[in-house]
Amino acid sequence: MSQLLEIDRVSIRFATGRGDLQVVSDVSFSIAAGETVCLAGESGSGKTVVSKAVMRLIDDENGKISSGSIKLNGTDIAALPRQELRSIRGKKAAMIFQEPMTAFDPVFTIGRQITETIRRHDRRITPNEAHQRAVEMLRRVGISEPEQRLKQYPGELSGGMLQRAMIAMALSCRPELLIADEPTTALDVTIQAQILQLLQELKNEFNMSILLITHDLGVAAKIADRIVVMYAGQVIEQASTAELFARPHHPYTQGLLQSITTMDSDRSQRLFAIPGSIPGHADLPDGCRFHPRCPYVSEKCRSEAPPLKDWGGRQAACWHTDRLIARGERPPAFEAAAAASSTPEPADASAGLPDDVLIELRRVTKHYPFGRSVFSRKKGAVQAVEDVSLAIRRGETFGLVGESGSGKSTLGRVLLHLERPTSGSVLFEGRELGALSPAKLREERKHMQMIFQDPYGSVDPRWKIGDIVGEPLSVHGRAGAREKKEAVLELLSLVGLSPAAYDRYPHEFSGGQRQRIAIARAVALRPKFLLADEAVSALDVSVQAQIVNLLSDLQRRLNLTILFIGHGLNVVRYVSDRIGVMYLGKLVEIAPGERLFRRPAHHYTRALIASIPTPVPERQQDLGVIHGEIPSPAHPPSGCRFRTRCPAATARCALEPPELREIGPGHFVACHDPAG
Amino acid sequence: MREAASVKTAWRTKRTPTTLQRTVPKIVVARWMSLTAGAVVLFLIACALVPQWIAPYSPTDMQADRILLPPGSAYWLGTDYFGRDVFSLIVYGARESLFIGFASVLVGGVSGALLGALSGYLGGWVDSVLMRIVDVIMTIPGVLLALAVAAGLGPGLWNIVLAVAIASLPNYARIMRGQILSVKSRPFITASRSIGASELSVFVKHVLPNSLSPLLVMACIGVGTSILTGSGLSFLGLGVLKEIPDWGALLSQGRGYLTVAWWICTFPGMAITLFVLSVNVIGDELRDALDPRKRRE
Amino acid sequence: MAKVIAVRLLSCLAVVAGSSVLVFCILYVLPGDVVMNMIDPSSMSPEAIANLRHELGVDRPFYEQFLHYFREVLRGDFGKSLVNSEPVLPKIFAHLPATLELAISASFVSLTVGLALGVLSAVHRNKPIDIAVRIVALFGISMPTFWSGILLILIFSVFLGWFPAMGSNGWNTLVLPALTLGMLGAGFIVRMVRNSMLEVLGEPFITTLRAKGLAERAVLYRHALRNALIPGVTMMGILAGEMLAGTVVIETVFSRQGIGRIIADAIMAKDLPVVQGVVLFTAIVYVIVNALVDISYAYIDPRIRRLHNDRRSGWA
Amino acid sequence: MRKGWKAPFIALFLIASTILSSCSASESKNGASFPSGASEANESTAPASGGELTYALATSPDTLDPHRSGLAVSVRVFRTIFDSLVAQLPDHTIKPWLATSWTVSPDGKSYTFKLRQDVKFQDGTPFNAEAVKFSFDRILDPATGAKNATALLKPYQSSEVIDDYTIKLNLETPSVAFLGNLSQAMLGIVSPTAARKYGDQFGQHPVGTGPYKFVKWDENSDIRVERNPDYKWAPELVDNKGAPYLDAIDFKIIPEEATRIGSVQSGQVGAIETVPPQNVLSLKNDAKLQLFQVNTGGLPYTLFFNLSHEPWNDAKARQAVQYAVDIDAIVKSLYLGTYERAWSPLAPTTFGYDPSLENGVKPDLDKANRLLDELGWVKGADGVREKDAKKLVLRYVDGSPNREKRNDIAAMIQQQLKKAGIDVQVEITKDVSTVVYTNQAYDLYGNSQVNSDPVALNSFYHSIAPGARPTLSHLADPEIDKLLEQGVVETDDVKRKEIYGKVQRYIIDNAVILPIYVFPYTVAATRDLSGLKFDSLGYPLFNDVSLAK
Repeated sequence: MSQLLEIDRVSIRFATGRGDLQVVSDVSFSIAAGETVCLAGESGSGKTVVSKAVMRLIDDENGKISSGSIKLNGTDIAALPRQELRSIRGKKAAMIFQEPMTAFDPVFTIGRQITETIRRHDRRITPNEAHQRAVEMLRRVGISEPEQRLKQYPGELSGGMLQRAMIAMALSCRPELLIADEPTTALDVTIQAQILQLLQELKNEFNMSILLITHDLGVAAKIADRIVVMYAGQVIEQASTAELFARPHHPYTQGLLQSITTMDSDRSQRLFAIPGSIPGHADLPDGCRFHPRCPYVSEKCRSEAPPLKDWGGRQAACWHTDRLIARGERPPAFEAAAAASSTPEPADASAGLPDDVLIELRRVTKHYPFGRSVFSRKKGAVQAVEDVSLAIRRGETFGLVGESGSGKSTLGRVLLHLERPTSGSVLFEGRELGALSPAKLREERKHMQMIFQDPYGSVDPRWKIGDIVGEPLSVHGRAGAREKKEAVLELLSLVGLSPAAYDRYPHEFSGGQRQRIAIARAVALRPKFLLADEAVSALDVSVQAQIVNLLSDLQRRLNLTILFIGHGLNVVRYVSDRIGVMYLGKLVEIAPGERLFRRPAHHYTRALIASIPTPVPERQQDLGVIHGEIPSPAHPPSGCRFRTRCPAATARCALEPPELREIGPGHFVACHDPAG
Repeated sequence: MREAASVKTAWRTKRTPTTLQRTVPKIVVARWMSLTAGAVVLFLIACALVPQWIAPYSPTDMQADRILLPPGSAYWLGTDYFGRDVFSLIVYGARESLFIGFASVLVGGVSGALLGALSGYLGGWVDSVLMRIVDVIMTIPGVLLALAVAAGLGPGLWNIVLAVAIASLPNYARIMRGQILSVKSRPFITASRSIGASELSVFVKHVLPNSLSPLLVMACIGVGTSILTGSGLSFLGLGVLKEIPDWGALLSQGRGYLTVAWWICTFPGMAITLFVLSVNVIGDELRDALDPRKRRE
Repeated sequence: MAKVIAVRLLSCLAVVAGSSVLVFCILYVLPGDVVMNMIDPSSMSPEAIANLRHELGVDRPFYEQFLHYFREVLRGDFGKSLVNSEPVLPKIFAHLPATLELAISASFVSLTVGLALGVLSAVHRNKPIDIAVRIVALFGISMPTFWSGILLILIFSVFLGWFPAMGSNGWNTLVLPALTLGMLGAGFIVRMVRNSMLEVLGEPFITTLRAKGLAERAVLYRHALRNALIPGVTMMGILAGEMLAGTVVIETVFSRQGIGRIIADAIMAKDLPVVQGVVLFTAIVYVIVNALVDISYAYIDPRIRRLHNDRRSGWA
Repeated sequence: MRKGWKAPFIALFLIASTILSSCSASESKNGASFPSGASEANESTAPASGGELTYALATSPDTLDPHRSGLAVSVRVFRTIFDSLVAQLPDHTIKPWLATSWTVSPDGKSYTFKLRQDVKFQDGTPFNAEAVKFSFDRILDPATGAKNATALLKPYQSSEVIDDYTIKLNLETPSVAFLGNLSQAMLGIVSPTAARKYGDQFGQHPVGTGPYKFVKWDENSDIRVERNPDYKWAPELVDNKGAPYLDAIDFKIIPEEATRIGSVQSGQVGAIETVPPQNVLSLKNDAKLQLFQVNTGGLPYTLFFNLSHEPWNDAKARQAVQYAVDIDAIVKSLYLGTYERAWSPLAPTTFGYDPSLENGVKPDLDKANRLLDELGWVKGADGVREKDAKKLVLRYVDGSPNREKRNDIAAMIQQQLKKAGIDVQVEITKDVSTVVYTNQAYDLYGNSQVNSDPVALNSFYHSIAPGARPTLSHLADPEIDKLLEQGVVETDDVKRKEIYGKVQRYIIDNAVILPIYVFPYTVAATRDLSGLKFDSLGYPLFNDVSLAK
């Protein structure tokens, strides 16, 4: 295979307020024609910078390629004068981005932006022809009514639709290389599956190469031929997808793979987690950049950086690759670290749960009315949560899953009475929260705490960590200053933070550490109930595992009841005793965790599970991708709300909303015709 | 889509270096404009506080035998038609001018911010009523409002302060309200509430402190604007006659001499311009320093 | 749609009425006496003064004056000047054009100069040209207008003799005042355009545009500028207010006709009907400009349009 | 100029009509423009006809209705539109104008005028006795809202139309000043037709018999008058008895000094009024311009003590102020020698002025301090004198805007009196009428009055009837009252002079006032203008004005 793109010892520097900062060091890899290469790594690894460097987009961000060459079809892009870049950009190589919502100019129509690209690269094409081509492209990427869509503005389309349009735009000039920078990260799993499948098809059809940038090895496994793993600005390993998954040659890759929660993760085992977090570009460690987190670390690692070495057609940059290969799959060092903290005992599964209900929702409905003003023509309500009843038992972890817009977060907020339900009631230990006075309710909050998705937004940036964690104690008037400090320090050590954190500010901490802070605050009052709303969704895989482990530990130690809301199905499965599936405001299925995954009854649940990209290459299959997107909760479909996307919908589904009914022990489903 | 957006912000913020790292070198190395502006403002504040240490002459000393002397070694910036030293006048005038600037911002800013904060935080009909009032005030151009107040209350330092303050109030109210609205919806506010903190304590401890930075920027620039409005009132004949006039009055009173003795009004004019310019530069700098998105770079 | 317009209109009316009431109250509460301003107190007997007061109706209680005034306004009668008995409405109509002329041409100067320099500044961020532009812009907003106006007269009328120093007839008398006021506005716009251009240039879609291979010119002017202008449009509403306010000083400096001077004189004389009338009109102008701004806002920014549509079709 | 202008009498003085020492021919014409001295004018070259003059005013007229106006600037404009029954020359003699002759009854209480028969109002209405009666009765009618005209017309009671062109005016009491007052533009004769038609809008549509017809008035911008081609009844004040040479005059209103000066320097306007002192000096050196300066008569700018306020009711305290103030320094600093210093309650050109007062009072700080010491005012730690735990405060009120630098005088006096231990509290207010006239909240307040007869003193120094509004000085001395009353009726000039001499000396000796300066009306014009004259009160006359082609 001839090499389409050859990146040779490229280093990239950025000019910042305090001088140059080297962000990428000595990166080399290549992509052959028709090949899909995945650049994988956590945030901060420099993968996006490399992808932007291919198009020299870093030039506009004060970055420059300080050494090395990037050859596309033999042309060295790194040495090209700026004017000539335009013939490469969009024409030979095209790019799609993480956030389709912000990647389009919001004030021009989709059509205008696509035709602009087409005509930019071929002036001979008339506007009419360009329009025709745009229509074709949209149709090709699976957008219905393309004529109509071309006239619409980016804000009028959904994320999935926009990503399709972005792909159409990128491919409109038939590039030889498509760079896809986290193309599905911002999308729901179901949509992600659709997009990945589309990319796969298009690659073959257009006979192009794809450089895929992702932090999700599951995605990589699904479409990549080869994977290049980056860490702290360097390539540390590259191999074919199968080889990499089968036998990682770098401890980091190994750690990454192991920290992914899979369908098979044993709930009785702690999740694997690489300790620590990725270093910043400004304070890189000497020697091997991974050594502070590495279980294999030796003196040599600390002083000398390992070169990228060939291992029979694949490469790895580690002094201990041979040891790694010799030891087999599981590094004992990780295991030891895991075992040291606590001995996990198998959680009580579905059978024999005590019928001690801690918190109960009774026919809860939450509507957000709009158009209430006197003059509005239409009145209505966004039906975020519709008639949901649910009981969470003391000591259990209840998982709640669903796409964005399914109402799961709203349900959580209503449950904590941060928002009042439109109708229905919430009972906490038998007391109806809605009936309590504000003061009583505040008192009750001691027992119900919450962890948020965004670890950056959920702590006040102007407060010191000590004050943040101590806030619940002050609010509920516990103890004097010294006692409070002691309590806070204890909490910090409980969540694995050093006492030094006490006087520091949130921005000095990484995402994972901040989530620990948030957790410390949540458990400060020893609550009975904890709501974890997407608590790990924003974190990198390695950190995700750390936090999940922490939560499980705390649950056991503090005897917590947890409602775990998430869209990462694997993680939810791992932590939850029972799982509820929500779709468009309705609870469509409840079942014990294992059972739900093994025997999903609702067609939506099935589709969700099928959409999960499994980080095991051999398992790749093209089944069960559901079509379409979740409808607006302001105008839910009649009858069964899922019927518009359901493969098994019948006439009855349109007329009659299905009720939840029990189809197995603790297994409820709201479907007229559940799958076996 | 909410989840997705937050994921993005999270990632973005993560790359932000710490405050200390990003501000200190910036200030030292590349910010000559801000440094100069800061020096100017500091000097003028020093003038306001201890004019007697800086001015070579008494600002009220009128001597008929030294009128209208051009700038020279004895009188650096010349003398005016009373025979007063222009430089000393400017130094002593700083107190009045800066007082107008700072006091009106304080009065207008604090009351405007309070109004906006109440409006934004309480929402509902309070918000509607307060914002309609602000809308109404906004339809009347600030200078006219100031003119009406100053004309009614008569000339007086506090009246000018009040006039300028009222005129600037709607802007502060609006900014504050917008700010409160955006802060109010941030997760850490919900977090604090979910802990069981009372509304008042959430508002005072979390919402308010996090809403203040744009207001600070505006206040900084507002100090300059107030001085300009004050000088406009002087021009329209509503200024204050004081033994030691403020810069606006000096400029306004001296403008008739522009062709005859340019230094009488030019230097006070330059003092105003320089000060307003400096607080604007500082305001811009503050805006950059306080805006998390700008800090990224 | 008719309903939307009706609502908009009603709220505009409410605001205008509100500002009228506010001014009425302010002027009523503030001390000072129109009658004493009108006459030579040394030559009139106290009875004659009392008679005059009665005639003018200023001796009646507040609410009576208030109700009377607004009843008359609703009938289309804005009353007469207390000072020289001139009917208010024709007076305003006679002076409004000159003020609008000035305000509009000054806005034009502000916009063209402000936009050009703002873009220049943003594109050459932190380069010498950017710093120069910013300093010039800062001067524009840091100089008292009466001072810069007099300087312009000295330079362009007295020394160069290019433009007349005063007056309000003909385009050439408009040049200096429009320039003076325009400089002020331009200063604000430069800052605004620069800030929002920089913000837009940091948006992800700019990377998309570059990745598509668009020429930098197209990226800057076709895409970035248009996005940057969206906050600028709101600025127009504020600018309109500033420009109207600025005319008070500018019209005095350049001896132009216009409502700025009328209202300044009227405020000082406590000539309530005139102040009321003028405020009503400036409020109307202000409200109209802002309504236009809202409309063009929706035109420029499809997101706003979508908001309207969504509101109608369901999304909050 | 809001106040004042009541009983007019004249003191026209042409101090400096031209600028450069090397006078050209056209300048000498101006230089000789004493109203009576038509002799040497315009013989060599006939004035060019046609052209428009732009004349910039410093403030806006309030109204062009002569009977309702209260402002001098209005008079400058409507003097071109309205004529009076008689005219007064600078030597105080009265000459015919619309009246050809007149007789006074022996008791001095009725005047019979014979009127010109060839005069028409600009709207075609014939001028006759009815019109005169209408005009004067209109002033008396409260519905008209007449201001200064009311005072000028006093003690007029009624008119009798004897025939079409003969009218008899009846007075309540005899008045020496009445005939002179009739020459005032504020007692001009208005067209009855137009006055009835326009009602209270007459001020926006004035119609008279004057040399110029009103065309339009754009508020705050300009007032335009054009030649009245039928005009042929000019008084002796001017040379050109027929229609004026100019096609039209545009009175521009330019309040901003710098703009006004700039507009004449750039040639945008032909002439501007009220040139500030500092510019007088520089414009004199401008080869493109000529400068006119006319001293006004009546009361100079005078600071009045409020005699009813402690401690200024004590002559000694006032005298201390008199000695502590250095008026020469004020005139020198602020007016750069372009204004004359005043010494008496009367301006030098006014009838009865006592020149012996000049240089009478000299600043003497020691004497001032001694006087205050004698009164028991002792300097405190802050330099301010105290007595019985009360500070020695002088509340000095002045109006805004800062006309003729009067606010600056306050600033200077504040500093000067500080040295004598007097704390001068200056209040500058827009609302003089309330502060001064209603609340009487001043110890010192400055005013002036353009006037032609010393009877003007009455309204400042005569005691008042119970309940009436006090005079500015609050002076109540039976001796002065008697003298002032004699002055009104005394027909013998020598005796009259004596009476007023006594009054003036009394006022200065008792330091009732501090006279400051005599106000000169100044005009700067481009060099192509000639024939600008001023009447006895210092108002410009445009009958003879022409523009060089």
